[in-house]
Amino acid sequence: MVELTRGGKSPLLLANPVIAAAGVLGFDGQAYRDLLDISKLGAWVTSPLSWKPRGVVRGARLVPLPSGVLLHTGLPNPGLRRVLQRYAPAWQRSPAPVIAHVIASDPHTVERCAVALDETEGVAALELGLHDRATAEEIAQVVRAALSHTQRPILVRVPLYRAVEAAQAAEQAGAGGVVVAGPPRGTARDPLSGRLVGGRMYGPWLKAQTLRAVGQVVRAVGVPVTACGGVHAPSDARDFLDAGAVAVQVGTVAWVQPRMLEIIARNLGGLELTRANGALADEWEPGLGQTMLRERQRRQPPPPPTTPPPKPPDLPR
Amino acid sequence: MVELTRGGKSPLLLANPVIAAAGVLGFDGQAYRDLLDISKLGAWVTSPLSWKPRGVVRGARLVPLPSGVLLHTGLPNPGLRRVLQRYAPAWQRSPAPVIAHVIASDPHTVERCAVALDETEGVAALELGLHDRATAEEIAQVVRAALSHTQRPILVRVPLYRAVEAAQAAEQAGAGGVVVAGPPRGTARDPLSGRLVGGRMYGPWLKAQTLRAVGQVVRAVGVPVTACGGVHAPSDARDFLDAGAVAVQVGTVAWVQPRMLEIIARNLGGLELTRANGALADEWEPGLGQTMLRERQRRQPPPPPTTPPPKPPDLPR
Amino acid sequence: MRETQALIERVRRVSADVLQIDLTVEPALMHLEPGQSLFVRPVDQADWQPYLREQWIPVDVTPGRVVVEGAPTRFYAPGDALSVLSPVGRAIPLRPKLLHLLLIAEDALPTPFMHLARKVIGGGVEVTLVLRGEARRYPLELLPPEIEVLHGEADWRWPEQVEMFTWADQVLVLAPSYAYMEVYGPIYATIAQLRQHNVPDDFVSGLFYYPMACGVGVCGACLVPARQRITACTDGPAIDLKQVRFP
Amino acid sequence: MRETQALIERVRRVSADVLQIDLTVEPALMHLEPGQSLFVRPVDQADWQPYLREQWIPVDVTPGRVVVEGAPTRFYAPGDALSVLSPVGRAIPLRPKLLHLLLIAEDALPTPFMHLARKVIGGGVEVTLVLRGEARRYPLELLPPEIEVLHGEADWRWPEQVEMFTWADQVLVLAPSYAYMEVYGPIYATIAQLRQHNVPDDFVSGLFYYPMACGVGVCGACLVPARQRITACTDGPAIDLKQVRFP
Ligand SMILES: Cc1cc2nc3c(=O)[nH]c(=O)nc-3n(C[C@H](O)[C@H](O)[C@H](O)COP(=O)(O)OP(=O)(O)OC[C@H]3O[C@@H](n4cnc5c(N)ncnc54)[C@H](O)[C@@H]3O)c2cc1C
Ligand SMILES: Cc1cc2nc3c(=O)[nH]c(=O)nc-3n(C[C@H](O)[C@H](O)[C@H](O)COP(=O)(O)OP(=O)(O)OC[C@H]3O[C@@H](n4cnc5c(N)ncnc54)[C@H](O)[C@@H]3O)c2cc1C
Ligand SMILES: Cc1cc2nc3c(=O)[nH]c(=O)nc-3n(C[C@H](O)[C@H](O)[C@H](O)COP(=O)(O)O)c2cc1C
Ligand SMILES: Cc1cc2nc3c(=O)[nH]c(=O)nc-3n(C[C@H](O)[C@H](O)[C@H](O)COP(=O)(O)O)c2cc1C
Ligand code: FES
Ligand code: FES
Repeated sequence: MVELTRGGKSPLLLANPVIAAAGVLGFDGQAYRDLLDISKLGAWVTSPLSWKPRGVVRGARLVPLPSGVLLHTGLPNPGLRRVLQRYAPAWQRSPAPVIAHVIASDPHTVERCAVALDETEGVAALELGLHDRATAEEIAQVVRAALSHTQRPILVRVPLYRAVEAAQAAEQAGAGGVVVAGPPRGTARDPLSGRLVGGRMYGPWLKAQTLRAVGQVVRAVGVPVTACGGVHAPSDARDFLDAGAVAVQVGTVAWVQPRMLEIIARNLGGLELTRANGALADEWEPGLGQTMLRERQRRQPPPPPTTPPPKPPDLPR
Repeated sequence: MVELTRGGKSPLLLANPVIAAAGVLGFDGQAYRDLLDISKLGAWVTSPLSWKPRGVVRGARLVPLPSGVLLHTGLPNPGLRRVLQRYAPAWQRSPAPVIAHVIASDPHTVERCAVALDETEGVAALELGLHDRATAEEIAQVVRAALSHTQRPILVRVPLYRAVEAAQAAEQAGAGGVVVAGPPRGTARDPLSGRLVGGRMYGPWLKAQTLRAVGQVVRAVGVPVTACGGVHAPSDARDFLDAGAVAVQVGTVAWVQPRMLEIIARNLGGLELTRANGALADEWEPGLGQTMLRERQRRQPPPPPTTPPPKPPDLPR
Repeated sequence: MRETQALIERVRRVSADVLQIDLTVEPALMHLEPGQSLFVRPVDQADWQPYLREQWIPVDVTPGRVVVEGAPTRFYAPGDALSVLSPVGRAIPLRPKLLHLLLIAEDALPTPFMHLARKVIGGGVEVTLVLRGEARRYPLELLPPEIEVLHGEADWRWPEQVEMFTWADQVLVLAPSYAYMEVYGPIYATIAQLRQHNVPDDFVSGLFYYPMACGVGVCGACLVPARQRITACTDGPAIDLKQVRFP
Repeated sequence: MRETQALIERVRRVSADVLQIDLTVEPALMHLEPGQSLFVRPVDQADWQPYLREQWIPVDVTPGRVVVEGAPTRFYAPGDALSVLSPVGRAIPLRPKLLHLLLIAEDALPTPFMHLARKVIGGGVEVTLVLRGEARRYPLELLPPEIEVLHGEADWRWPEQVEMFTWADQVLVLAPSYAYMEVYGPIYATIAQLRQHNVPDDFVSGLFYYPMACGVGVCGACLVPARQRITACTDGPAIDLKQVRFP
């Protein structure tokens, strides 16, 4: 079992370290129902929830980037009460644990959401989504608001650019675990309208930025770290575990290859055991470069004899 | 003329808003001498300089990313004294102004570099390179150290992730202009050695992150802002000027198409004038989407008459 | 929605702007209804470029074969294998007792009308296609000969509009995605006025082809401005303009 | 360094690991010396993928034509146009009065030796090529017949080494880039010991093909560990192992 949160009234334990990220499977987890067996996943995170309904933004929303996209939607959702009416029954039936993503805009809203979700069956944990500029004080407030109104484990998703500071603030306020990181925001020119638009950025190159942030956060906090951002293949997921994460959330690769979520989950399913035996990275992934290096070290030619041979005649100078 | 710095003893004025970024043309500006006419550029920035020599790091340095690379070198340079001995004559002969990039590790080092560069002919300005975690206090110290030991204009290059805070600190300490931003760092697995390596990240997708930061910094400071990161085509450069930058630095696209630096510079050469006449973005770049929108607005069909026609018979329901 | 593989059989450049690709598909894909499309990427897309799947719109569906049509974007060659998610979207809803179908394409290739037109012509429906602006560059020889085409130099004037809107039992409108609001809004307003704000359900629909990311209604990339949540990928491409909130 | 265009004329897969591509090049490229290479990208690289140019190593240079050889990386087809920066690197320096040249390839395709071997064989030099580890998979029929090949199952033993190092006037060694230090270090140590730490200049060189970014010596991607600044792209590929700082 993978322990996603530490301490608190109940830890979040998952059978598999691979999780569908917020927004990927919608509110009911059914988005790719014909393409993906979610019982193979460790858990899935709901689309972001707020107490009040949020509408969709106007204007361009999707701009292609080299090897990626920029997407702007504005976190549309019908408000928590309606989401619970419509989708809580699906959560109870879900074959994988459900983590509810709460938009952590202010302590009061978080409090209301926490109360409502605490009473809802089928919610394994809460993930608090921080906005990009949340200060340590704001983070402390929303985490405490959640902790004092629910028994569920609390994960905090921190922004990429301030991952270490935000994760430390979340840990100090009592969060059971952190998710590194929310995707960065960018600005791009929409090729259709000719306008500059802002939005979140997604793509496989995001992995390197996230991997660095994960490595830093793992060293800075004591609670378990879940990696999120740029996982597009099993090898990406393993790199994050190598860097000290206990689990990974997987997102936009579903757009390209929906089944990849399941492939990553299957591939990493047996990982815990192997790692516990002290195996090296490339022993559970034959073909990683280190194997060849060790191979080479094994078949080094015998060392030269310690006394040099007699100096041969007419050696060129 | 483009004004890259404001206030101070002498402003930095350039004839063209396109500049070769730190490290791209080496210490002498000669890297692509057969491929690129640097007299077409507004200026070029030297490879980073430190007071003491810095060696190259061991191990993997270049990891391909989707549409980009991660590169790690460790800022190797032979130390400022030797750089001046070897390259200062080339700076004096340079057909484009030379901006010396100083690694702003601490005030004492910056001071020594500022003194030496102040005495060197052919240095148009200093660019202070901040490290990723520089605090406001550290920034103030290095900027003041430079200002009190040189008459040259001072640019400060801020890290991407903390661009606004760092730019504000630099402005308050008296910097004449800011460069947004130093490339972000990431971690990736080197495919050849199988090891995780850290380094700076480069690629065209960087543009969206930089463009957002530039937009934010432009609103946050009063000094001129130079954009740097992800400029790979003339249209990229124009987007940055649209977002409020006065100039752009161009870097890694030289690896793919060395001549692109010159193409961007030529393309933006006439820009200042056109913009001063109040032209819209797409009037100096036919084909941008906005033209089509305006086209459409022009040929809207005449509005329907205000009284509806008589109700026609047998209207389907 | 299913994931299958398809093979490119032929690539024809039928005009400067239009490419037709013949695909060999699995039997499941033969049940595509007019309006439904394919969400495609090369099977061997090791480099994540382009990142997103492309939406390919069928113009003809016969047993084992789908012909898609579009503007040439990248290089495709016979023999290329594709990963296909399908069906994307709903069949275009047709009004009961449909006899006169009016199709309006403004500045956009009328490709999304072709599968529908072929099908309803077979059922005896009269189809008129109005090509405006850039849409006039569409090669007429690609159209079934039964379609009446209004394809003049002149703009489509108010009396003609009234005539057509009165003649038609159902109207479908198509524009490029950046101009939906500006094209669909005035057409809807005109019809609403004509019909004294009593427009029947599905009488006039806009086709919505926003750039898509997920194709399954969750990511919000293709949300149509409306009171309820309408996503073009699952509720479209044809959306009753009564439901749309124009600015 | 110049930027020119080249055209792919033929693509031959000569074995599972080796591809040969014939390029039509501009006359400027006919002066390539053994050791110098091309820095290549497709002319029409709208998608920035792969991001960096590839280093292509000639095995044969004749008027108007360059044959390059390497492991197949991506799909290239006859007719593709390429942007070429060249020359990258220096000619491999040859020792005066060279008669016996020893080439050692360990775990790497001996491609970078081929242009040199062809040229010096023409001048009467005797060439011996030692293929070790993965290098033994190289198809022998690609080698000029004059080359003597040590290509056995068994490892290359100390007495043979002594014999070869004694026989040779010059030694060039090649390994994959992640293993330069581990391969070149021991070979240099052995030779230094044999020659009582009195190794002549350019007697034993390693070939360095680090992944490159700029190709002009500024970016530091290909720095060779040494006391002075040595970049493989401008000072290499052959670097005198006397100058290298082994760990
Ligand atoms: C994955 C994801 C995708 C989104 N897509 C886009 C997008 O592409 N473009 C875009 O502009 N907006 C996007 N949003 C929403 C965006 O972050 C803002 O909520 C919204 O755009 C309002 O704009 P703002 O200028 O107030 O943004 P900001 O300055 O970022 O403020 C956002 C507000 O949202 C609240 N918030 C709380 N939790 C979160 C959270 N997890 N994520 C975001 N905001 C939170 C905060 O209280 C904050 O006040 C997305 C959010 C997420 C999480
Ligand atoms: C464009 C560029 C490319 C570089 N390439 C890489 C790379 O790919 N990988 C990598 O690890 N290192 C790279 N460096 C150098 C890197 O930033 C560090 O200087 C070096 O790696 C030391 O590692 P650190 O862990 O102390 O890094 P950091 O924690 O970033 O500390 C870097 C130290 O360098 C000093 N510094 C001052 N100015 C700068 C500046 N402009 N840039 C960087 N450091 C500055 C600071 O005093 C700081 O203490 C690059 C720097 C630049 C500017
Ligand atoms: C369809 C979709 C919708 C998303 N919506 C949200 C969201 O509303 N809030 C949020 O914090 N993250 C959202 N994300 C981002 C994911 O939670 C996650 O951060 C991201 O997808 C992980 O990076 P990756 O896509 O590279 O795996 C969304 C992602 C996808 C694919
Ligand atoms: C060859 C090369 C070397 C670089 N070296 C440095 C450096 O030493 N210090 C630094 O701050 N930036 C360095 N950079 C980064 C550039 O100054 C600049 O930030 C970056 O190239 C701009 O982004 P772009 O490449 O997307 O245009 C280097 C860039 C290149 C291409
Ligand atoms: S494409 Fe994602 S909601 Fe339609
Ligand atoms: S490739 Fe840039 S220094 Fe050699």
